[in-house]
Amino acid sequence: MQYIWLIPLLPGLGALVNGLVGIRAFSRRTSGAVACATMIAALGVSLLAFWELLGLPADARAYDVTLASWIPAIPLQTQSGMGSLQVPWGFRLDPLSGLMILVVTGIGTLIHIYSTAYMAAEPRGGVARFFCYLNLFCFFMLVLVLGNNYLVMFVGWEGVGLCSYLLIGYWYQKKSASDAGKKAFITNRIGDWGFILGIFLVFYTFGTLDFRAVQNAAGAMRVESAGIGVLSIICLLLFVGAVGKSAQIPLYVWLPDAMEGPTPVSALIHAATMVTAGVYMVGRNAVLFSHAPTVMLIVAVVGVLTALFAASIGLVQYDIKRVLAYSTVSQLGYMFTAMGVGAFSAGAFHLMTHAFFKALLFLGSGSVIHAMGGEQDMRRMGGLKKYLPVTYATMVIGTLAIAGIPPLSGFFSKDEILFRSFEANKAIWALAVVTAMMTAFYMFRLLSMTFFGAYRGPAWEGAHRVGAHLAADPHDHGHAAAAHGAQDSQAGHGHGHGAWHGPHESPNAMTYPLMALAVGAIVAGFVGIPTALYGGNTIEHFLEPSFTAEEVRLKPDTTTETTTGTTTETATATGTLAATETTTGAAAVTEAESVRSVRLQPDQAPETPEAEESHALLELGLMGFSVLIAAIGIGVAWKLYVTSPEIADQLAERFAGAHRVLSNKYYVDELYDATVISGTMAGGRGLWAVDRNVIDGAVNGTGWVTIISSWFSGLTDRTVVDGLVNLVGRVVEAGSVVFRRLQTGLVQNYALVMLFGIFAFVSIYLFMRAGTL
Amino acid sequence: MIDQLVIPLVKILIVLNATLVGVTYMVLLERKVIAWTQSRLGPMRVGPYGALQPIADALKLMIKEDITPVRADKWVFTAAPIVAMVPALIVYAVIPFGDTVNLFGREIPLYITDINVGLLYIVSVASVGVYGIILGGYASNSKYPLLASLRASAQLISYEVAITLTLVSVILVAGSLSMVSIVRAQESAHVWFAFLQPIAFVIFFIGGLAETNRSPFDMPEAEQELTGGFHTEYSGMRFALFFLAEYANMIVVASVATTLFLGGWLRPFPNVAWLSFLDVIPSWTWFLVKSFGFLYIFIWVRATLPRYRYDQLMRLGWKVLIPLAIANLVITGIVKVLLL
Amino acid sequence: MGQAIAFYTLSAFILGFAVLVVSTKDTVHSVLFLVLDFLFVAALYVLLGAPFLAAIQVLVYAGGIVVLYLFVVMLVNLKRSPEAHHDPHRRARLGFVLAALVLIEVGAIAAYSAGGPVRPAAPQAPPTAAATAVSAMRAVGNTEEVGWLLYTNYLIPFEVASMLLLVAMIGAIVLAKREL
Amino acid sequence: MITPTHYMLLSAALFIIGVIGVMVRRNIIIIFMSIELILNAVNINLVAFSREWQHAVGQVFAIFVVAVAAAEAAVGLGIILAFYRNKETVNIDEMNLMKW
Repeated sequence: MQYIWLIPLLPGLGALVNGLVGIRAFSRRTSGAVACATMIAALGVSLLAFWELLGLPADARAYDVTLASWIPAIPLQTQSGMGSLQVPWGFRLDPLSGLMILVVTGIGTLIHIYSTAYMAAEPRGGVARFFCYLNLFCFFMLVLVLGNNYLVMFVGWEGVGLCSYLLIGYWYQKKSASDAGKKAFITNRIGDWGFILGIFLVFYTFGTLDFRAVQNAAGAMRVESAGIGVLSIICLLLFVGAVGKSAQIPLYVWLPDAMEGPTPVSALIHAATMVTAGVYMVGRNAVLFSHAPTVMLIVAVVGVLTALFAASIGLVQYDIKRVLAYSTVSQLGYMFTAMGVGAFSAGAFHLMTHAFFKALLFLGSGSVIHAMGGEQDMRRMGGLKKYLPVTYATMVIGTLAIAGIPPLSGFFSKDEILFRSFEANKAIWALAVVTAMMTAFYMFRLLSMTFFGAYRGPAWEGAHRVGAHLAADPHDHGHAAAAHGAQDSQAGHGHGHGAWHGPHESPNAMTYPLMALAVGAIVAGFVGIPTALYGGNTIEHFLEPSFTAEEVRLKPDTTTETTTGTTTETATATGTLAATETTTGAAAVTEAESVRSVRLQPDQAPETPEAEESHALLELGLMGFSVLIAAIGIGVAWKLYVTSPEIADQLAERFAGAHRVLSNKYYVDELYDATVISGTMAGGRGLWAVDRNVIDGAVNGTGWVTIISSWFSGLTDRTVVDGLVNLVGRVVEAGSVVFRRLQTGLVQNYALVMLFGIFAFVSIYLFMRAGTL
Repeated sequence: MIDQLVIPLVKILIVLNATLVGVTYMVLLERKVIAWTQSRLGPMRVGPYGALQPIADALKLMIKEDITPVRADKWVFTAAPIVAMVPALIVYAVIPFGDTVNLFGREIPLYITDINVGLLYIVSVASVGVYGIILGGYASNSKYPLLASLRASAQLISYEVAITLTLVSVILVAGSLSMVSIVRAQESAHVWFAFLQPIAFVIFFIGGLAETNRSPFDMPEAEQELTGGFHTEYSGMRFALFFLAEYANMIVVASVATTLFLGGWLRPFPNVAWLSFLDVIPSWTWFLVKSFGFLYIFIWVRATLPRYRYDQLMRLGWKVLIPLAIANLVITGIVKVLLL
Repeated sequence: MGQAIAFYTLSAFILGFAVLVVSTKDTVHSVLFLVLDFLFVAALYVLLGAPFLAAIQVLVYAGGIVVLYLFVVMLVNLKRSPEAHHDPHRRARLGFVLAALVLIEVGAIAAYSAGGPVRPAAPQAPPTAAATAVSAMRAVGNTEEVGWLLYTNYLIPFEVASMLLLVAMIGAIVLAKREL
Repeated sequence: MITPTHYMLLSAALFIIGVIGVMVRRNIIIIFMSIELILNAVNINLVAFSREWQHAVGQVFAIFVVAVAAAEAAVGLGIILAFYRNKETVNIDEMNLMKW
């Protein structure tokens, strides 16, 4: 596994080639081929590495590669005296990063292939630029997930942020796109600020930035159940970073706007991989978070609120990609909920399954947009089933998966989360279930509005009039055409001016990835069939080593001793890491949950067979309930948007206020505009005023003072200094009248002076000798 | 007393007289050889086959009126022939004419002295010889002699450099500055240095011709241009001294060449045993034979080759002989360091 | 005794010719006296046991440098006497007097020191690293000794001197040539 | 007995004669020759002490002095020739372009 550094490097190489040579020289096909080839190679290497990882014993599934030293040893103050900040370019392959590289390279490869067709109409240089960015993104994402310390991870973290910015603003001529890019970048900055502060604090606390070392050190610390300790602060700061990157409340606003980017970008970056980096990061620091129950609670609450909030907005959106964007935010909220309740494996599991079906949905929507010639408004679609059979089929699979219909992948991961949150906190579970229903609803709303019903889109040349009521309206038609044209001219996207021949199925390069992802969306869940369904819950066991500290796993007794030896008496009752403590303790649910997660080790769980059985029953019951909920959501959506669409409008009218609020996304953007942005602007203006008046005034004042003083200085210079110089000159001139007579120009007179010198010295010598003799 | 005073004095006397007689007969030899080269008879009237011609010439020159030009620098005009003659004669002090001989129970070396800077001494003294020519030309206060003397001194100084460099090559091979040691070195090396240093030998020969103002380098005495050269204003005994000095210098060059390159007094193949019957012949005879051969070649060259133009002469000296001599010296040094 | 006679004779000639060099009106005569002076100095070197240096003195000074002087004297064909113009500011007499005073002083010092410990207590060993090598060489001869020192201890000065001569050669050519 | 003092006195006398030549004569060629005399005075001293201390280093330095004298003569005579070509004189009193 020495070669794992190749995994990020291959896409990086592709980016380099495409960036340096491709933009100038490569054809669309060549640059696409280069990008896809590097990604396929990376996927191959990843699979090989993953295979080797599986070959290792479960306890030893971790492999570190230090590629080069990066930051040499710099002495820095830490909590425990002077530490040494030394950071290598180190990569670490363990179950969690192994899972991530498979997701990134696998889905990345499919999306690269998809992009070759989707971006085919772009200008040549633009395609190379697109693939350069996309490869660069994969490079940074792989660095992020493979990095074995915080700083390397941060490099990847910032890199994917940069690539996200570049790709959102890919159509930089379009103001909304470049604005969205800036919004994403700036919003992420807030999160990164928290992340880097967290890294500082990690170094200050532990004296190292290596994940494994930090985990081990943190594992030896006591759980901060009572109040806020340093671990809590670290986790809070890291969570701020995660919130920014993974678009949680209150920093989610950038993600819906990020849909301005090309659809493959939305699929890869803003659904499958980058936005899950926050989840991954929390998972990476599972040990730390486990020791900070308060923060865990915050994570869970933020996660579930985000899930609910985004899902409710998604209910009424009409832009197909925005619906999916809010869905993504909502699903990310799910993952954070899982993390917050200590179900790190479940979160990571959902991350994986979500990557498959959300990428599938996004690519499907891309296919739809492609088919509609750039149209994204679902109100102008409908009845596309017959035009896009493959897309339709795969989209159905994706929708069923996200809705949580068994046996598709979403079912297993989502139910794992629901079950674990039910165990942890009923309120959170309740909110999550509501979200699940909403999810099922809005997804089927999307499906229905897009593929069922009558065609409502614009007419095309020589077409039979479908969806006549819209097509017949010349105004609307003109508007749609104008919108279409505008899209073309602004984005340079689409099928050329006026050459659109109606909705049609996408080329193979787009449909094959859809099919592959659909298969993934079906089968990805089978790695995590819970024990209640007589599955092995393989993924949980597989991932578990990544979420626990080594000492805890390997040497529970010594850890217990040292911990109990060093903690106060009161801590022994509630907060120790005693391996034998069970959930029957009187401690708060979250706290108990968090403690449990630390040593969540099946072979150590001392559950009796009866307890296990009741557990399984409960789990089965919850599963049934959530499937029921999803079915209700699907049914309502079917009713409202397929069988009797008029009810939807009636409902919208009846609850006009609520509808308006939801349509306007709770006015959060406006709120931010009014508070944060205008506050910042006002502050900026104020500072500018200060700058203009005070600082410029001071500078100008200094300038005036300088001018005046220099005038005096010049006066002094002319009179005093020049006077002195002239005086010296005059004196020398006057003296020279006498002394220049020495300069006769006669060589022999000069020799005479030399001779006189000899005479003088000989005389001195003579008289000194005369004294001694 | 005898060793320190009498024997050296006797040797000096013999060498001086032999040299002067040799010089006079050298003139006769030259006239005869050139005459034979040109299918003439040469001097035939005085004595058998003109054998007494040198004596007659000497008498004629001695009894001729000695004229000093009015505007001449008298002291210098008088001193110049002496200055020319003296270096030519005192060089013989270090030339080894032969091996030691046993006379009246004494081991007597056949050279006046053997100083350990012998070769340097010869070069130094030869370099002073140029004053005779310069002063003679200058003191005459006449334009042809002045031009001739400037030419001569430029020529002598130029070729002196090349000759000195060849001598240094020989010194490198022999490892000594002493003339006797150089001959002994050739004995122990079993080979004449003419074969070890052929380039040096050729350069020395050409330079020797130029040093002695011999044809084809007899520019200072070019009758057609300078009406006889630096001694145009001289007559009688002073002229005779210049004349003798020139021939004495020829013999010096021949002797030095013999000593340095042709094995001096050594018989041919001194290390070949079956030739040892040649030891019957006294060593000085070998020296004389070799020197005579050299002198004969001088005369032969004069009879054969036309005169160089002055710029060609200088070009040959500075652009051919000196670079060649330097290259030869460097190669000799490298070979000596690497192989010996 | 013989050495003393030789020394005083040579000294007399050296000083006498030196005075003639300085005082003679005719430049050419002056040059000739200089040659004679040099030859006697060379003789003094022989007396001091430095035959190699004597040969160098004759070869370089008499045979080289002074010939140059003669050339220049002959080339500088003066239409008027070189001593014709006299600058009134020049203090030749003062120089003469000062030089004489210095000579008297040096003589006085010598006279004072005659009985004093001017000589080192014993001819001390030469203060060089190559002392043993040199003493081994001394048996061979003066030339070898000088050569040995010149190419070992004083190799760098020797090379510097050769560079100086090269520079002087080029400089002389540049200065003397009418058009380059 | 001839001591180094004798040689020093001879050297000093020769030196002073040279100095007087430099001081008094106006013909620059004579001045140069006087300088040669001075250098020879120095050489006599060097060789005398070389003999006195039985060490050849004095002679080595005398050789260096000879080399320097040769260089000096070459350059100096070159300067004289160049000057003569310009001003038709070798009188040092007429070489006064550097005066005030």
